[in-house]
Amino acid sequence: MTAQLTPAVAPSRRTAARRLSTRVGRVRELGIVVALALVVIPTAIVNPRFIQPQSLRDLLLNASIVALLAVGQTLVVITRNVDLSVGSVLGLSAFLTAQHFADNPGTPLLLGIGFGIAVGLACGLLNGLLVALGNVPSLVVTLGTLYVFRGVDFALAQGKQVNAANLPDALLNLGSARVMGIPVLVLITLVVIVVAAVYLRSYRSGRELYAIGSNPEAATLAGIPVAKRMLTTFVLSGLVAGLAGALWVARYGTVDAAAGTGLELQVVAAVVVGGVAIFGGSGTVTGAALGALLLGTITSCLVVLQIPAFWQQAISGALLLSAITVDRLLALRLAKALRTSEGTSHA
Amino acid sequence: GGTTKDSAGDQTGGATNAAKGDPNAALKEGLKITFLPKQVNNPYFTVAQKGAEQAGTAIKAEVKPTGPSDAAASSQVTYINTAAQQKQDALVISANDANAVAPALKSARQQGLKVVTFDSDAAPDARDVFINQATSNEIAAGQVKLISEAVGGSGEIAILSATPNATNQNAWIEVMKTELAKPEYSGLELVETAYGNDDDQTSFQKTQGLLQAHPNLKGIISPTTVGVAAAARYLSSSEYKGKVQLTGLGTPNQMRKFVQDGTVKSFALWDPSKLGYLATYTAAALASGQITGAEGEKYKAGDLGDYTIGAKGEVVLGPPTVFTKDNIDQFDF
Amino acid sequence: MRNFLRWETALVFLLIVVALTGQAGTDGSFLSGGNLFYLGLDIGEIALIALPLTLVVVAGEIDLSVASVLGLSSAMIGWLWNAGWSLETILPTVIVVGAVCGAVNGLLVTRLGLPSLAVTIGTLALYRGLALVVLGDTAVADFPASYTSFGTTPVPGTDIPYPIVLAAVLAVLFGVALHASSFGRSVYAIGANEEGARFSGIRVKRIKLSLFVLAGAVAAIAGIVYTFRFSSARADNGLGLELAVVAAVLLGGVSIFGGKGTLFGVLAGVLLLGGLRNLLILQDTSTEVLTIVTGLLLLVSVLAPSVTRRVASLRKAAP
Amino acid sequence: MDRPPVVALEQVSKSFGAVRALSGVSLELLPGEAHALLGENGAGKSTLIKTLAGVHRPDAGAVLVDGEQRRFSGPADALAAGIAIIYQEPTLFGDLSVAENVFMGRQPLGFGRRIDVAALHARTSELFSRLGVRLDPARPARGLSIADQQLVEIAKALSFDARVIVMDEPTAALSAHEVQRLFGVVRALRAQDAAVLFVSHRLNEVFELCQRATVLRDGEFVWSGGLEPETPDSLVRRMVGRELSQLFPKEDVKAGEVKLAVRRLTREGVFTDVSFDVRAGEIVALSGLVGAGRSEVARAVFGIDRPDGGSVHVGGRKLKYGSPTAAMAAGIGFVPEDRRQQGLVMDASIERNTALASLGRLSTFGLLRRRSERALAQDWAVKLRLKFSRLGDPVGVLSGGNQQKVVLAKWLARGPSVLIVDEPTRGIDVGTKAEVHRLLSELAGQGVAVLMISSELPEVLGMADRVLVMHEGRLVEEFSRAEATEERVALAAAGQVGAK
Ligand SMILES: Nc1ncnc2c1ncn2[C@@H]1O[C@H](COP(=O)(O)OP(=O)(O)OP(=O)(O)O)[C@@H](O)[C@H]1O
Ligand SMILES: Nc1ncnc2c1ncn2[C@@H]1O[C@H](COP(=O)(O)OP(=O)(O)OP(=O)(O)O)[C@@H](O)[C@H]1O
Ligand SMILES: [Mg+2]
Ligand SMILES: [Mg+2]
Repeated sequence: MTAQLTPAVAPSRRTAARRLSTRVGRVRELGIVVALALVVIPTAIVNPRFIQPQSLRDLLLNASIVALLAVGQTLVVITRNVDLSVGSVLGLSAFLTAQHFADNPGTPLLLGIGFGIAVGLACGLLNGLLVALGNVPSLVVTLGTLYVFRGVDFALAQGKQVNAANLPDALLNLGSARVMGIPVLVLITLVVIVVAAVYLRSYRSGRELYAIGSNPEAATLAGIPVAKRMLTTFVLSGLVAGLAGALWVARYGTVDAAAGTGLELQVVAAVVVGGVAIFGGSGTVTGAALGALLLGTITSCLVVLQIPAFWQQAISGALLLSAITVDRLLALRLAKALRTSEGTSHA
Repeated sequence: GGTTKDSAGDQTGGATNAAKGDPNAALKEGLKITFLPKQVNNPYFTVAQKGAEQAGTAIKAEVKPTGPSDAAASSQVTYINTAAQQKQDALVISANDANAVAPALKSARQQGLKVVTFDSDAAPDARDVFINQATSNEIAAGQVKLISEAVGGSGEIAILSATPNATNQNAWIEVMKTELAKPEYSGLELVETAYGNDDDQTSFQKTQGLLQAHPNLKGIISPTTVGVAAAARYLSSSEYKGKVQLTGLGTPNQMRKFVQDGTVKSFALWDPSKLGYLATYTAAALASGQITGAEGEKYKAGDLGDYTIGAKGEVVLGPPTVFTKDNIDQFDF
Repeated sequence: MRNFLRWETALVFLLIVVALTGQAGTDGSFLSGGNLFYLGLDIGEIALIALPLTLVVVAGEIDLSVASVLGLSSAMIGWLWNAGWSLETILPTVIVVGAVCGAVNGLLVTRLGLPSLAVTIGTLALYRGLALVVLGDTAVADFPASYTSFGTTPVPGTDIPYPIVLAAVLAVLFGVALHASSFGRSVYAIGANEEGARFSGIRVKRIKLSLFVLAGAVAAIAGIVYTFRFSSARADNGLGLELAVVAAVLLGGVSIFGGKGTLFGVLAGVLLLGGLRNLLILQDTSTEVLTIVTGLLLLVSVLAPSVTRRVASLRKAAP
Repeated sequence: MDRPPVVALEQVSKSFGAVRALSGVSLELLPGEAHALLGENGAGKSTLIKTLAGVHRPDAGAVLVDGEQRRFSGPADALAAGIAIIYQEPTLFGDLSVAENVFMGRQPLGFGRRIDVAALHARTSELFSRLGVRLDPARPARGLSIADQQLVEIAKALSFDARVIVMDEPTAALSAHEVQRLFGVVRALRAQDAAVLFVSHRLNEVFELCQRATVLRDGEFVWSGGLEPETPDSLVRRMVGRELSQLFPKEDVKAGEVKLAVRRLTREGVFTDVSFDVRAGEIVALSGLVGAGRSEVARAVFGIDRPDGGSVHVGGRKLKYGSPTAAMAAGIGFVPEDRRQQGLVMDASIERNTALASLGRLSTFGLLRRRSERALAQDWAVKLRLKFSRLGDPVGVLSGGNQQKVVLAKWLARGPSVLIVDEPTRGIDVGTKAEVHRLLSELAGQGVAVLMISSELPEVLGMADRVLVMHEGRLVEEFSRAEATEERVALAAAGQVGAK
């Protein structure tokens, strides 16, 4: 009876709201692209060298390792968890991979990288088991393993350093090689981003990650294997951090036990700037990767623009804050638009 | 009123050593010496530590390496206090911050510890002797000379330093600037000083930034082992290889590859293990009463031979070695 | 609630174990006055910052920028001192600046509804950056001994360092505020159910803002202590300290989700972490072991209650 | 009725710590029947359902599906066995689209096992049209009204094509219209031989829909049988164990001066131009369909939300916008509709919850007087006949009705002059309900102005001196006690204005 009483305009109002919401949904990533343009274009005008191929390649290369970690982190954050140990996992994997290559000069490239990935995977598995089976907050667990993994790293390294001279050329070339002008490391990162993005968007278990983050209790009730999925995300995050560690060796050539110290905050910042909700349930890996690119680009721009060294950190901090503020204001406007366009149209 | 800078003038300076040393006293056996680098797990200090341990074996002293895992200004203080607690005979330390460690060192000295600083000094009144790897002048002038030779005497150059607060770095940079003001270097122009924070990745990216910011850059001086390695690594894989020259202070093992592939023509460094060796010998000499740290005192430091304590309690290891393609393979550290 | 009380008992027990084994393992030097003095000095700043941070975390938020505020405060002391200000004006000024830093965090969190984790990661970079802007690469060290001696000498006739006296006084104030006042009740309610607190007429935003301001101000005080203790004002003072403080708070049994935890637990956590560190260094344990032990303690702090719960339920299930 | 049960529980027991929620309860669900599960608050209905759902594992007893004993290790197993559940509390994923909520884990797949979004939306729309719901499948579930959330839950349960559908108070948030649609669907399901287990505190619904019923009391099985010979009174007797009058009509009190005056209050897109008065000694009911905006008005009056226009006056003085503190200072008390989220701090003790709104007056110089706090809680627990073991226990372990009493105690402890109660008896059993009504009536007798929001017409008609009716965010009608009839109020709520 009330259904017939609902004014005929209601559906159109609702579709308007929906169109707005999908549009703004896309804007979240678009916003970062715009922000990137706002940073790059003025810099390029001041210093045209900034957009030469070598410079662009460097930009992408610099961002690629943080972007990789941000992809893994996104999987975890979407389920309302966080993995603070990624910096330490990267460090451990980087050192062990480098040492493996140095100790076994004949190691095939892929095998060595696989070794690094396996190290990361083992760390991720430990995190995942503790969080999923112990049923304890991931922030505390991974803060704990942040220390533990780094400690193990130090213990194994014993103050040693692996130098480029001890690493096989195949590995070092990987760090600088290009395919069609695009650095291989960037391509690897892109592949990981695409795979993760498709998985999150179009696969059932990917969607279940959003469900878990959105409402953990409801996820259990809906029959989603919550513990298993969370374990998987931590394993994946560890795996990606392991890969990033191996690539770190290829990129920088010199590795000691301190590699990647403090990287976790950069990664979390990239994820947040990329529009992934820190309390789970929404966000994309593309956004997170773009977030990493934006943060990296800001750092580079400040150098290129010859901003005095002492000002750079303050400015990038301020820019990070403005990025999340703008994002939040957009979201608030969307909420208000939804409210006024939808209003009392429910039957 | 109030406590202002001007009203606080009671700073004391210079080591005060009342007692006189006995040059003929034998080195005591079984001395307990704490070796405290800026940071454990830092390859440079790992090499220095080897030297210290060698010296320890030679004089039958117990050398105990310890230290923080981060190079923050204050993190050494706990270890200094602990050494005092443990009633060690001497402390060999490379200070992260000349002032931050001073109060703790002073109180350790009051409790009878002999304090020898190496590599990076603490406030002079807080230690007995400072083992200087080379004088600031020697190092800085050497670096400027190397880069001038590499770039052919003219062009823009930049410096890639460690942290903005590193005492020795800043001292060298100051000398480099005065050096560059000399007529023979009038062709060189220092355009920027960047800070890589002694972090590989940061140094790497700062190198990139320097090259983009200064299209006409001809050379980079990086007087820090981490920085010079990162910069070399970046240059060797970029299109700037061979076009932009690099020199600095680096270890031969780290730099070998880049010297061989032509990215770097020459760089310099002293042997860190000799530094550790000398510092430990000096500590033993102090603890045995051979010397007190007063200017002019002489002592023998094992294989390294005789040394004399200079002004302000400083001992200089000797001029740094310059490494080139021709000699680099003779070194392994 | 009872579970957490149990964790605090466990902490005290652990403390006693550390003290006794330490005493035995170091031939008595661990609990000697001299060593306790150093131990007190070492945990001074962490203890100070942990106090307001406990309240922040109980209210369901987090502040990662505290160590940067400490750095900024230290840099400002150096800068203003060089500019010829008197310390009597400098000290209140930097505390106000710290409070302002906290207020910026608080306003971003309460007015815009941004997650505090994200905000304070941003201000962590910003405040440290400002410290560098203010003081650059210089270190200022020529402070009068009358001030720096507070950081190196104990209270006459005892082995108690002055920073600990300050921390103890503040601990009493914060303890009363959290556990015996209506303000504290509100803080717990906000942490446990923010919406419910708002529906009970609690001024959620105002209280959260005040907690961030407190955290900023106390971090600035910790910056003063730090500067005089090392008689060195530098922009990078206290770099990375935030993780140590957060670790201590969590180890103390405060739930990262808010609404649970006690100040007593946190102080026990600070003591345990500091004591263990001190003991391990005294016994020449390597740094890596120190790092690993810190991490393991954190893991135990969250796993232990969960495991005891499980064991308890298993025991009940078995007839 | 000779056909074997699809699902049966045999002698099931379940305890939470010291609380024995179920002891030796049996239940049989036959194909094609709608079976009511009845009992007071805390009788164990939800616990029984969660046992059936695989959420709880029974301490003793067995769950049988098609006569075979099954051991569910989690909700997934129960779903696989063809048992779909609508839980008492909505279980939606706010960030995901409505369609994904309905088909989570069972999304239609296309090429390469990827989710086929078009098919997903089409199938959701199909389900919605069966329920007569107009919802966009692509919109996010966040922001849906409680009624719409409930409807999505129902669509989700239907989507399983389950043989057993369990509904734990599905109608608590629904108005008559949606209830009828739901009943139509349930009847269609029965025709397809599905079994339906139905929980509701509204006995008229039970009689309308169900054929058989099972009654629990304090976790124990009391009775099971056909509803044919039963009457509401007889069922209540079985549930409560004694005679009970179902409603407690309000006593007449002479209305005093205007305590609460609302003038042209507006919040864009939610409600418009709402004006009314409540006098001392009066109970004014705000009636309307779910989603009409009643709760929103209450929230704005209390200062939780900031209105876009209009004003609120208490005792003649204008209230500050958007400040619950100001509203409380002026003497308003507000019992919100969602006690879990808004009314209580579940982990905190009974004592602390009771004191939460009175912290100011329980402290001197900001320091809390523990003894006064405890005395206050003790006092109100006795006055409201709260069932509890210790004042230090968390309110989370209380049954729903007793939790509601704690919310009431929290506000009554302040001695408000204006009391707003939003759905004060939602999900509350008949016995407790009568007590709440007695209490409200008593308060009015003492000169408190009461604004009551309720979706239950009998409650509105029994308790209110005046009935205000809202429709789509506007006040459309006002009835005096004498004028108000079930039919008139319902018509006005549906927007048929002028039907007097
Ligand atoms: N997770 C739990 N932990 C402890 N006690 C519980 C838990 N769940 C339910 N109980 C207790 O079990 C008893 C039965 O609760 P249940 O939710 O099954 O009642 P109900 O019949 O559904 O009541 P209502 O009509 O209020 O929904 C109550 O005393 C309740 O306090
Ligand atoms: N949790 C919520 N989030 C966003 N919007 C909501 C929420 N709850 C209700 N609304 C919206 O507010 C409007 C009015 O809802 P309100 O809850 O005030 O209605 P009501 O008449 O009180 O019904 P109910 O009995 O469900 O409380 C509805 O159109 C609905 O879309
Ligand atoms: Mg129930
Ligand atoms: Mg309502």
